[in-house]
Amino acid sequence: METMTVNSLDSATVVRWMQHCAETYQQHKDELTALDAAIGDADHGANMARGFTAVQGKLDGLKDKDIGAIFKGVAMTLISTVGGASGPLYGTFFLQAASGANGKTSLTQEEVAADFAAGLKGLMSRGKAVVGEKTMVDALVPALDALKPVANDTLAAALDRAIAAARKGADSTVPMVAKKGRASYLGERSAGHMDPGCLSSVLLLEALKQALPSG
Amino acid sequence: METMTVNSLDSATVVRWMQHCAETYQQHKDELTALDAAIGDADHGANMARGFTAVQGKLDGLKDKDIGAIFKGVAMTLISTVGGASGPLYGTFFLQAASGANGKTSLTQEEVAADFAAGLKGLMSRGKAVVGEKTMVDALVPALDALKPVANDTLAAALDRAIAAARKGADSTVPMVAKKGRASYLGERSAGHMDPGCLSSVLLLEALKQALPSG
Amino acid sequence: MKKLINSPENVVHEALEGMVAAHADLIKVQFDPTFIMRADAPVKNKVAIISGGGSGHEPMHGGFVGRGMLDAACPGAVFTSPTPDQMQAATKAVDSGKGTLLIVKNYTGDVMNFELAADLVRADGGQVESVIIDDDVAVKDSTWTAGRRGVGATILAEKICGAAAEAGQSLAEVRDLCQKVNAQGRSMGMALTSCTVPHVGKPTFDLPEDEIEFGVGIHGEPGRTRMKLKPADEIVEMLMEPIISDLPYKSGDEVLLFVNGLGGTPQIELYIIYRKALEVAKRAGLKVTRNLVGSYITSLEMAGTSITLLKLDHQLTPLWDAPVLTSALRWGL
Amino acid sequence: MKKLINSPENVVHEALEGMVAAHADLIKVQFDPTFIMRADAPVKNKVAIISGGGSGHEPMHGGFVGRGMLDAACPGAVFTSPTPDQMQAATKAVDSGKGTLLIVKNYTGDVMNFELAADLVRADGGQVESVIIDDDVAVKDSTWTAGRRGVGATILAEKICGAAAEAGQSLAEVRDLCQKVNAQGRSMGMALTSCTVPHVGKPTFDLPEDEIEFGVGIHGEPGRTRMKLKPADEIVEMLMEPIISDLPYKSGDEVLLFVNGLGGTPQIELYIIYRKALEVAKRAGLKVTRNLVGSYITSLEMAGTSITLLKLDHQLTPLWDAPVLTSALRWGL
Ligand SMILES: Nc1ncnc2c1ncn2[C@@H]1O[C@H](COP(=O)(O)OP(=O)(O)O)[C@@H](O)[C@H]1O
Ligand SMILES: Nc1ncnc2c1ncn2[C@@H]1O[C@H](COP(=O)(O)OP(=O)(O)O)[C@@H](O)[C@H]1O
Ligand SMILES: [Mg+2]
Ligand SMILES: [Mg+2]
Ligand SMILES: [Mg+2]
Ligand SMILES: [Mg+2]
Repeated sequence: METMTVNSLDSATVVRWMQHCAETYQQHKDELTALDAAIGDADHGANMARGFTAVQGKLDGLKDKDIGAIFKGVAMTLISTVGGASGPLYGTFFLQAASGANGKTSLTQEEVAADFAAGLKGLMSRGKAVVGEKTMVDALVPALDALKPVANDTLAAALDRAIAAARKGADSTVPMVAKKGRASYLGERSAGHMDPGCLSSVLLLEALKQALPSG
Repeated sequence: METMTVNSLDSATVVRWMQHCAETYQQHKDELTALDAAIGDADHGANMARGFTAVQGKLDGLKDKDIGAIFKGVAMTLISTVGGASGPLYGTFFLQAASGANGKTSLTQEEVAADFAAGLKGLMSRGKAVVGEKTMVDALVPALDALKPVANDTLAAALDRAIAAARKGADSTVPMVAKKGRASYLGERSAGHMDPGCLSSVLLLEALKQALPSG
Repeated sequence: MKKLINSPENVVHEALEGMVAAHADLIKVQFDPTFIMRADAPVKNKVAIISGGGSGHEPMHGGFVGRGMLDAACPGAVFTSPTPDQMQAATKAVDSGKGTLLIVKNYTGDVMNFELAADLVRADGGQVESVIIDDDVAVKDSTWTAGRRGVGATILAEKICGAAAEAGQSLAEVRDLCQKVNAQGRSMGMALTSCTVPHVGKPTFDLPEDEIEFGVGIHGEPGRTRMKLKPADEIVEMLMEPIISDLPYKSGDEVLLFVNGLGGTPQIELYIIYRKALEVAKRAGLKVTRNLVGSYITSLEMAGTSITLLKLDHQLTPLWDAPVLTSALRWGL
Repeated sequence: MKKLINSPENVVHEALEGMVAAHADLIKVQFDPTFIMRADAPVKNKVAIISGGGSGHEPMHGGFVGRGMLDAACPGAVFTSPTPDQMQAATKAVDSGKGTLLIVKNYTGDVMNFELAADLVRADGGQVESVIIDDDVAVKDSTWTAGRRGVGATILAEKICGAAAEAGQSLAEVRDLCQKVNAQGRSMGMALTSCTVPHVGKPTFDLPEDEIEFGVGIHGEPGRTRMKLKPADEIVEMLMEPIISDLPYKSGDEVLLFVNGLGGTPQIELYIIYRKALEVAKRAGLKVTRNLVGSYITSLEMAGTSITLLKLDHQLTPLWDAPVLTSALRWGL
């Protein structure tokens, strides 16, 4: 059992996280697709749902492994089922996050923050996008920044900050003209819509928050 | 100059008839096409307009000829410009009507009736349709029957009878299930619409009436 | 109406200008009267084969003019049969003295115009035969009606007779062969959407978002019945049933399965149709030994499909396989 | 949504089943991971050429698998790039030891997935090169953006590199050739209608009855600008201008003119487009010595067209003319 003040992430929670992801992307499929229809090609919802449904199918085989192995399994599944831009990006995120979690069945809050930062670094070097180009990076950079522990922190509190920062980052993409990804083909016409990948990033963090043992 | 009671048809009137045809089919193009769209392939208006516009273009070269030659010129023009079912049918009508008018610059009312009857016979043997099969034959048979001279007749009066009979015949096609032409492919679904060829036949007779010297 | 055209009047003429510019190695085009002919016609010692019909069914027929298939094609206005002077002029241009076969789809207009054309050619001393294709099982056949329409089997007849003519068969032989293909071929089609005839400017029929027309032809004419949209597999069952239950297929027969798109249907859907049609054919004991999948006989931009089955045999299969070199069909050359 | 499908999830799988059944003489299909390969692959002593991308663009790429063109094609979900394991497995299946060229259209997803695939292949000890096609002048090119999309030139590159590989050229030579085709090719497209992605169920964008999207890609993404419908000739002028004014054409150049339909556009309209495009090319002093007219790179049932110009020369023309035997393109065999 977890203590009341959760400040670590264990394998079981990671497995629950992935289960919540499968549910949330299924639920928000149409919303993500609608955002992608406006400035992309109307597949982001289907891509994320397909990928995390496949991840869900792999969880039985992963659930007794260490977090590094679980992240690696998630990464490989996303890479081989999502396709599009988001597949390699989220896949790389988990692949890079896996390195620091190898052999560990529990991560401290500090380790979570460092691990996710490594994941984000991988994602950004794969996609070559920086903040302000209207991609998921606009949600993830401030979010993972907010995840860093502060005094008297809990993982739950840190995640609340991260989710808020991610939502703010997502909102900030609305007026932006896209410089990366499919939306950039629209030029000025890409302004006025939220980047779909930002929403899927927010959902990813929310699913983790939900997966934390209540306390 | 014509006398007050017109009971013959001369070359000049035939030429005017053809001019009125070109105008009337242009005017009623959409109406004919709408009827053909319901139970056919939406081209009867365009077919008739194209054909009689081409006839109009030939009139300068025909206007000094005898009626047989004019009818033959009209026939060949319709055959080579209309296409579809109506082209060979109206073309054959004028071709057969031409035989009795060869060398004549004026036809008596009796001759008109006999000539048109010959035209109709040709049309019917080309199309192999009889009354009741939802084709132009349903307008033309009663109309040309009504054209036959009666006591104290004029051509104008005969044409009024013919037009009324043609209209009645056209109306009679509304409930019919088509047995000939493209509408027959619809089976029972062809019922409830007037045959487009009936309307073009009515217009043909009305154009002749209009062409008669006023008196 | 949204079309990539300049004006409804010029559609056919401009398209033919573009077509001949694109395929000058294969075809020539004549205007007034209008026809498309093989670049190397007349071909010595070969029966000439001519077909024609309204435009709007491309690639039929112009796309099938070339070695091993048609010597000439006569295009009418959109959905309107060509006029006899076109076929007369085409015959004059391509007949090498061995006679001409006219392949005519069974529509009243086409039949009458080709009949008149045959009369004209004969009056000029030409030797001409006509075969009327009527393979559409959507239409009840009866001597009291206009009979069945000619649809998909037309292309198969053109290919097979073209090969026979190329092989030196006589006019009578090629005519008999054409009749055989027609007798052994059956088709059925359905539409998801109407098409818009350029000079009309609006769809020929209105079809609600959840309904389809069953038993359509290729001129935007409504079909036999309207029904709710169904999954592709059910639609295929409904298309195949009347084809197979009609003459002349029996278990063990070798057949050619032709899945055709009506113009606005993407190829990915045609393959889904083909997959199921093959399954249904197999279930009926038919051996699908040849196939054709693509949009070959269309109805402008109509979305929909038609299926044609042709019973093959030792005579027809090699003629189907024989080389063909046209803008729409080519193999072996 | 009106489509001839059974369920959005099964579209690609069922279509591939139908496709391989129809073309068993030319291709084989593997599932999980999914790819289409030449029936006779691996071909000894030949560089393997693999392309891939989202489905919904048929016949691209599966229709170009066969002798003289692609060794394998990796289809993703509709409008979604394939995953690296597909390219990895395809490479394993078709590489004869002479190395593999990956032809990739410039979309972020495709680029990253093919990049990952190349990493995987190299990790397995395979020799692999990638060329990214980015010929779409509708998109402003800049190192600060995702760059131009890959569209029509992709097919021309596949054909030309396929011929070079067939002729025994090395991996480096075929890669350089592919880069040359890309450097000498330019495209631009426009849409009359949107398309409907099966799993979405409604049109990606709404377009009023009198408006068109200009500068569209092939994924139903909106174009650069929306404008009133215009006559075909004006649309062609507007498509050709940015193509010709961009690099690298000059008066006297020989070019290949490729007029492509986006899926729902009838062939009669493509020929009208071709006619005018030819005129505009001539006016610019270009000699159109080769052409391709048809729906080869599509966006489901979208109505619209794209035009591609490729500058030819003594190296490219014979490679274009070389024999090809695929389900969508075939000549010389
Ligand atoms: N270069 C990039 N770097 C980071 N994120 C990117 C990049 N390109 C695209 N994205 C993200 O991917 C999302 C689109 O994903 P998705 O729709 O699944 O793939 P695709 O764009 O290939 O259809 C965008 O909303 C954006 O957030
Ligand atoms: N066998 C026939 N006999 C007489 N009239 C016919 C016959 N078939 C068709 N028609 C007439 O032709 C008209 C259709 O003409 P049109 O639309 O121009 O040609 P198509 O039917 O070839 O498109 C029908 O409305 C009908 O009146
Ligand atoms: Mg997308
Ligand atoms: Mg009609
Ligand atoms: Mg017609
Ligand atoms: Mg995508």
